[in-house]
Amino acid sequence: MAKFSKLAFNKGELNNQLSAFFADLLEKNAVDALLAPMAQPKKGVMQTLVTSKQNVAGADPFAPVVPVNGARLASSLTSNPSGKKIGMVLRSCEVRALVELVKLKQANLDDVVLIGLDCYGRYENTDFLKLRAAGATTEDFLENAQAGKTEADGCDVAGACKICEFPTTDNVDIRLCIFGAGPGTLLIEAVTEKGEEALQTAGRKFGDSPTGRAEAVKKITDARVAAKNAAFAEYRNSTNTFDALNERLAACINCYNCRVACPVCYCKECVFVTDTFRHKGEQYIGWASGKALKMPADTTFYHMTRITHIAAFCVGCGQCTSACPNDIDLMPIFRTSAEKAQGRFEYLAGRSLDEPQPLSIFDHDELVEVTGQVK
Amino acid sequence: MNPQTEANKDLWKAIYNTGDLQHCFNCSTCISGCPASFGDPPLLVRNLARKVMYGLEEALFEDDTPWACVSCSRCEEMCPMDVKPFEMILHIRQWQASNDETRVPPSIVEIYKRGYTQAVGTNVETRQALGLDPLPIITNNPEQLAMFREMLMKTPVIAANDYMFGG
Amino acid sequence: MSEFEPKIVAFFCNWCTFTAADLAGTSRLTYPPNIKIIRVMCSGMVDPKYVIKAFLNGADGVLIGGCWPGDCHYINGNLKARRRVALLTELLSQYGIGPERLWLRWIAASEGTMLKEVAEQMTASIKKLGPSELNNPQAMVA
Amino acid sequence: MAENKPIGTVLVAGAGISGIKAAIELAETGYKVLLTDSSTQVGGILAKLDYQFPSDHCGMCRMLPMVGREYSSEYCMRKSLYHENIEILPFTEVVSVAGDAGKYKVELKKRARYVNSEVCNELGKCIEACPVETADEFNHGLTKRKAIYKSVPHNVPQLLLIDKSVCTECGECVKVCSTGAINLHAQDEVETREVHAIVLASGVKLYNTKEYEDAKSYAVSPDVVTSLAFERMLSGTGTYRDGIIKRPSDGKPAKKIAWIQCMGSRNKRQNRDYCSSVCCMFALKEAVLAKEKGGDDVETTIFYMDMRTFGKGFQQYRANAEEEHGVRLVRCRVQEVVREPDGNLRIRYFDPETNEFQIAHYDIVVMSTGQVPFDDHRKWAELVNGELSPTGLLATEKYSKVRLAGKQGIFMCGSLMGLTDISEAMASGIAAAGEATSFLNAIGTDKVSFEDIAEPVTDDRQLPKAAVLLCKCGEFAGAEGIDLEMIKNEVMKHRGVGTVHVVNSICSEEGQKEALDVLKKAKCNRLLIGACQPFMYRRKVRDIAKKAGYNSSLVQIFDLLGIARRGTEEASKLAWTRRTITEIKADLESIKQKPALHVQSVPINPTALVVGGGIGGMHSALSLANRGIPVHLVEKSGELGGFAGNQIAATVDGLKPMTMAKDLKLKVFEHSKITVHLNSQVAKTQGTLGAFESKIVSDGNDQKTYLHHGAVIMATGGHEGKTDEYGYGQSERIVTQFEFKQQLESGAIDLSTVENVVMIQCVGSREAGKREYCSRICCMWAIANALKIKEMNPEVRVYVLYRDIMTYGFLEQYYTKARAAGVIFVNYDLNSKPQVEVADGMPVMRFTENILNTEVEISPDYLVLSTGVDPEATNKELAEAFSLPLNDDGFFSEADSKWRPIEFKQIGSFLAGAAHSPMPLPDVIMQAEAAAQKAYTYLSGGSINTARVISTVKDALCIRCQRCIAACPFEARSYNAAEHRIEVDPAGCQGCGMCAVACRNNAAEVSGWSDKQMMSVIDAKLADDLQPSTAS
Repeated sequence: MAKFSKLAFNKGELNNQLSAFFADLLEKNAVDALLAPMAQPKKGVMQTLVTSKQNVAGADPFAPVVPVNGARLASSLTSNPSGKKIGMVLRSCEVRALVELVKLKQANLDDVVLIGLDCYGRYENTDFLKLRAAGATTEDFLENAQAGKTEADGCDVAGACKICEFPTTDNVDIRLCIFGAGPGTLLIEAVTEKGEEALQTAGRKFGDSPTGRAEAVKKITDARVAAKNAAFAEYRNSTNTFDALNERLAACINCYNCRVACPVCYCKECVFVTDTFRHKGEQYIGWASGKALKMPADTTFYHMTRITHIAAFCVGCGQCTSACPNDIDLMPIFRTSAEKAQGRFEYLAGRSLDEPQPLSIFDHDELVEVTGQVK
Repeated sequence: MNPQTEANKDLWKAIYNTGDLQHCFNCSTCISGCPASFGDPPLLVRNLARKVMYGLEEALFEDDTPWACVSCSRCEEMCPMDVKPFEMILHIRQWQASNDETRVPPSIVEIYKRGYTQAVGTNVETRQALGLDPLPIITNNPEQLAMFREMLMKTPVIAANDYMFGG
Repeated sequence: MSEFEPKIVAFFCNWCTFTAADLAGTSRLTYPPNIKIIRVMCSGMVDPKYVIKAFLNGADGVLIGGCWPGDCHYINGNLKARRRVALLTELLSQYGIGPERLWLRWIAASEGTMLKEVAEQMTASIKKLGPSELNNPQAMVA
Repeated sequence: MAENKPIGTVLVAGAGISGIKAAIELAETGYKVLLTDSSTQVGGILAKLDYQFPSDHCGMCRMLPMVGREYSSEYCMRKSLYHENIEILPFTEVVSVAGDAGKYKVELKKRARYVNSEVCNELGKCIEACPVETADEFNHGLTKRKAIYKSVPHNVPQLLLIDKSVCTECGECVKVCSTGAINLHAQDEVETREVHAIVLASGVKLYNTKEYEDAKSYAVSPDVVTSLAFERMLSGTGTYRDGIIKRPSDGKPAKKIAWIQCMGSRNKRQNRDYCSSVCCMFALKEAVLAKEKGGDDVETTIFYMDMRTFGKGFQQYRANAEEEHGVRLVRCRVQEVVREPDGNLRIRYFDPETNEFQIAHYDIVVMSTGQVPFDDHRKWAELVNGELSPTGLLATEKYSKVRLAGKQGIFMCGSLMGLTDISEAMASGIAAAGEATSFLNAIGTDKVSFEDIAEPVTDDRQLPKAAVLLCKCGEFAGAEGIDLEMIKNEVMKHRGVGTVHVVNSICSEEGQKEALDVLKKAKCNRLLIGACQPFMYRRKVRDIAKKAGYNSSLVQIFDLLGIARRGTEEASKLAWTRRTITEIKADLESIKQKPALHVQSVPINPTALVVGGGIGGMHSALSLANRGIPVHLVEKSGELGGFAGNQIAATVDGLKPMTMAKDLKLKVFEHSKITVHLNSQVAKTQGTLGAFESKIVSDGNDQKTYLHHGAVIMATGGHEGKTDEYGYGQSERIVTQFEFKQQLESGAIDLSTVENVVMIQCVGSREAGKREYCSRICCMWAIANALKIKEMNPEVRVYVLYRDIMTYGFLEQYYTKARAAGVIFVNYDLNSKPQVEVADGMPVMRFTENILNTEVEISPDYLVLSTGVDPEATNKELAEAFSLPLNDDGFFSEADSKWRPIEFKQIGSFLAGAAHSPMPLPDVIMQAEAAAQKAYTYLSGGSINTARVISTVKDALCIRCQRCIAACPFEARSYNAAEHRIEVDPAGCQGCGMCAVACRNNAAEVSGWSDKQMMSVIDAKLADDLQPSTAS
């Protein structure tokens, strides 16, 4: 039976209570270090790594912003493990991306205590800074979001978040639950023994019950799924030829920033920057003969290839759209492809650590329809 | 059935002592084409061989099916292990007849009497019509018939049951 | 322009399908010249990039020929190829290139006639489908 | 200068698969091979089989060399076979053998084919013109062929020949032949060659229904076919190109098919008292294929006596055939097949399940025909004046299946030893090669040095500049030629082309000289040659290029004749010329991007590690040590000899394992090259071929030693199985076969007091959840014990309860001998198993006598259980130590059950004997010799030349996601945790490119097949043919 421990807070006290909780974790050595979103000295909220309790004061995990997908940071911290036990406060798209990275040997969760957050969505980084500058607080955002309103003076949460059907986190040790928890209350859930043990060492008491959480989660999820289906249908009807795709990608300058931001694009150097794609002059002339060759070339080729590379791992975090300097909405291209690719192999990115990734396994008698040939 | 009590393991020496019988590996070739196996009860040469091997004396003794054999010798032609099943059938008949005179078939009495089991030489007119001389049947030649009967009397089955043959 | 002659890039596995093509050649089974044969050591060696490159460069169809499951000289190359083609058809069909333009067929070394049939069927079916949208000079090659 | 010893040369007579395997092994070790075959094609029976079980597919190419793969052909063997050290002489017979060991003069008669394939361009016009039609024996008369014909439909090049028995010499073919290749009056040529050793691999004559009268009552209609004919009906190139199985008589699709087993075999009456060993598995496979190809509504029935599934994986295949594919097995041999007026085939049989007669009708009846071995053996006995054994086969040395008795230097392998299945043919081919190499080594012959002419070091940074040579031989002048001049001008303009030159027939001496001059003058660094049959002249062309200073990996040959020939009919000459230009440009793009590749020389530690000191392990160790290879022999127990060597005094077929083991132990301990490690076990092994390091733990004094070696042979053996079934353990009168044999030999059993002995076969074997395999030797153990009992006291009644008696091959005569001695064999199956209780210390049994359909009660004096063979328990730990795979039954899993039976997937590790699967002693010794030979091939050179085309890893790009390791089918990649990087085993890599595709950013790449190259070839192929190439 899931174990819950209540964290009550008066108005304006959420982050202080959370900092105190994180401080307990560190002080009582439930974890040796903690990676959590914290307010930066100047402005904005970024994931911050701290090892002692006095540095957690700025904790602001529920701030509606994810400047960089945490999976990438978790990978750097654990692909060559530090030997220290690290608590990580991540949202569902970050955890799901991390699960895929673990399977690609880019991260290792043995000494990690994953702390999952309920998520109403995130603003684009620039919008968030603008709102914070105008005095918006995390608690305001949570209250409005609970009432179903994420829009605030002209800005709204990212497109990916509006259609994300995973508001809560799985494969985590601890969950910070705010869905359906009512004002002034937050429930800390121990999901695994590791989580429970960490909470007990941090002195948490269990026994509370998450009244109304299931319905709240269902409500949010159903709304998101409906939005997703509509968005996918709209995308698929509008962009069903290469011509339409090229139109969408018209502004692309091959800066490959979407690759840098993507948590599951794990190559050290993308093949498109290696010498495989450093062509000779005669080749460009060859391609251009009789045609009009847009330069830089290999744009659609790059995006199509990236789709084949990560279709099986894409968790729909939307960082590609956020990262594009020319505001190309890449997320629908990748999420629709991912849904079809993962669907074909009954696979779901981030669902489980021991589910083999689609292209790493094969079977003698499967997919007979691909060739359609009986022996 | 308990072979230790109800079987005579040397029965085969009494019935069919050529050593061919043992080669049988029950492949059923003999029975799957045997004309007598269509009968009811069917003649199952394979099973007879088995009974001899086990030494099931009574069962074999009361078994009438060996007499159903039409001696087409298909089983002999096709038996892969050269068991010569047709020979075995004849030996079983001999063994039955020599231990139980009711087994002596009336046809032997006919042979003793008339030299043939079936009426022979009765188609005189048809042969004449076809310009053929009549058949030289043994009954027209008494000394030969006598020599023939003397020879038969020497065989164990007839010698043991001479009363049947007007001794 | 004369009747549309489709260009089909064919990746043939060196062990089975390429041998079948050789065999078709020597036993006078001529197959349509639309098939542009590229020899690869195994159908498992065909990288999704090659298929995308071929379509973006104006190929009207791509045919991958491999050994029957169990025949592969490298034991399971063909099975991996089959998964990749399944993935590729899912992704490309959104943009108009579906299973009718991307074929994977098992053609054993002794099946010269099968190769001829597959080549003819594919050429005919793509001729009916018409050129791929990327195969016209005006298309901006991205 | 050491007096130059002659290069060891071996005649391999017979190019079936075992002959080919022996030839390849000898060639790979460095000896010259003369491979002859009486037919025109290489492959023997296998050329007709498209499908082999268990994969129900081909896989023949998996027997090509792995390490020295670039010295042999790297394409499907149905096309043809090529190896630099093998000279293939098809349509050639050995007429006489003179001289003796080590110095044989063999007379070879090359029979006239009346068609000179050097010039024949296989246009096939002669075949069309030929008026004579006759039955094509390749398809067993189910199809027709002409007097002039291609003997095998799928060979490239086609060795055409004329069948003079039907040819009317009308000359039509000569008229239409454009190259003058046909000479109707060609004569046989006889040639004498000197060889040092001979391997006989001429296969076996197959029983055919025309020649033998016991087939008369079955072969009553064209729809009654032999199993080989049925294979042709299944094949894509066979009788029905669409592969649908039709009745030969009227072409109706066949929906009901029956197989009749033992056609011609197990027939004492026709004095063929032997089993042909392979027909049961043949029939099961064909039945499974018939259903898969014909559809689920196809009914398949097999009439059999014993379903002999004795080999590794055979029993599981049968179980799968019955359960998954619904193949019906009926234990009844039928007497005849009757053709009904409507063409249906009627079979009457006695159904053991219902104990009644059944009549069934079939569309096709397949006769599972076996072997008729004796005449070949007589022929060879005369030729090499060898002895014949009492069974009528060539006599072999004791314990050996491959060494001819009393004939030093002559060996045999394959189905000449008696019909064998493919894995045995492979093992025997390697073993024969092993014995031959030992012999050649002993008589001091030399090996071919694989160093080619020195590989010129080209400066890779030079701009690529290609020389293009187009071979113009006679027939281009013919009608369908392409315009070479236009090609020359067009290709000259292509960027990166140094020169284009038309050479006259590169296959001739002058052509080659002309080419050499052109190349020297042109100062290019790459060469592209358009010739015919590229694979024929590959070596010659490479040597010319090297002489002219070109790196041989930058030489590419394309089939100009093939392209030209395809353009004969419909397309215009101009269209085809332009297409040829596109092809040439694509090949140019490919070699322009290619780096110069060099052969790597991998140092080899020429030491071998043999795990397991049984008879198999000792044999491998001695076979290697006698050829100068140091061996570490690790045995976990305190003494050598293993199960058979220490505990079996004699076997029924006259072998004395214990005496043999004593002799082997002596030789092993005396041998300077062998170090024996008793009471020792391998704890951990790392490394690859040529560089293994094993940690040995000896519990005697608990110290660890580290051994360095280049190869591993797993000869861990097995022992009698355990059981707790049928009351074992509750009475000392219930014993296993081996215990009974011990007690019989030691006199602990006094047979004079014994009346009845009952034996039960397959105890805990061939049953789901228990040993699911057949242990192959327990039927022979049971029969041996039964014969021993009858010999010591004929009065004892012996019953053997069996499911299938597995006396395959010539062991059948022991089964006959046992029955003749009065042993009663009673058949049982899994749902009517015998019942055993123990009453005051004695077994009391009840079993069903299935023939008489009655229950039998008996309390035997002894109940003997055949409990099969268990793999060594330590296999599990060894599998982890060596990271070698085990199968579900606990035996080691070989790389390929058919084509690489004694190797592991990981190059450098081999297995033999009961480590592979339970087998009789002669087979253990044959596999041990084969494993030793495979190890010797790699270890003998001190270093091996890897292939040029192998995978490389660019560490800078590699993110260590290890996807390439899982993708490699040959386990040639590993993650070096210490150095945190991916390592490629250059000898193990086969260049298949699967790692390159698994790697997203080309950190893993196969040199010679880079993405850059492939994509430029795609560009070139898609460039418009008609468009004159631009200045680029």
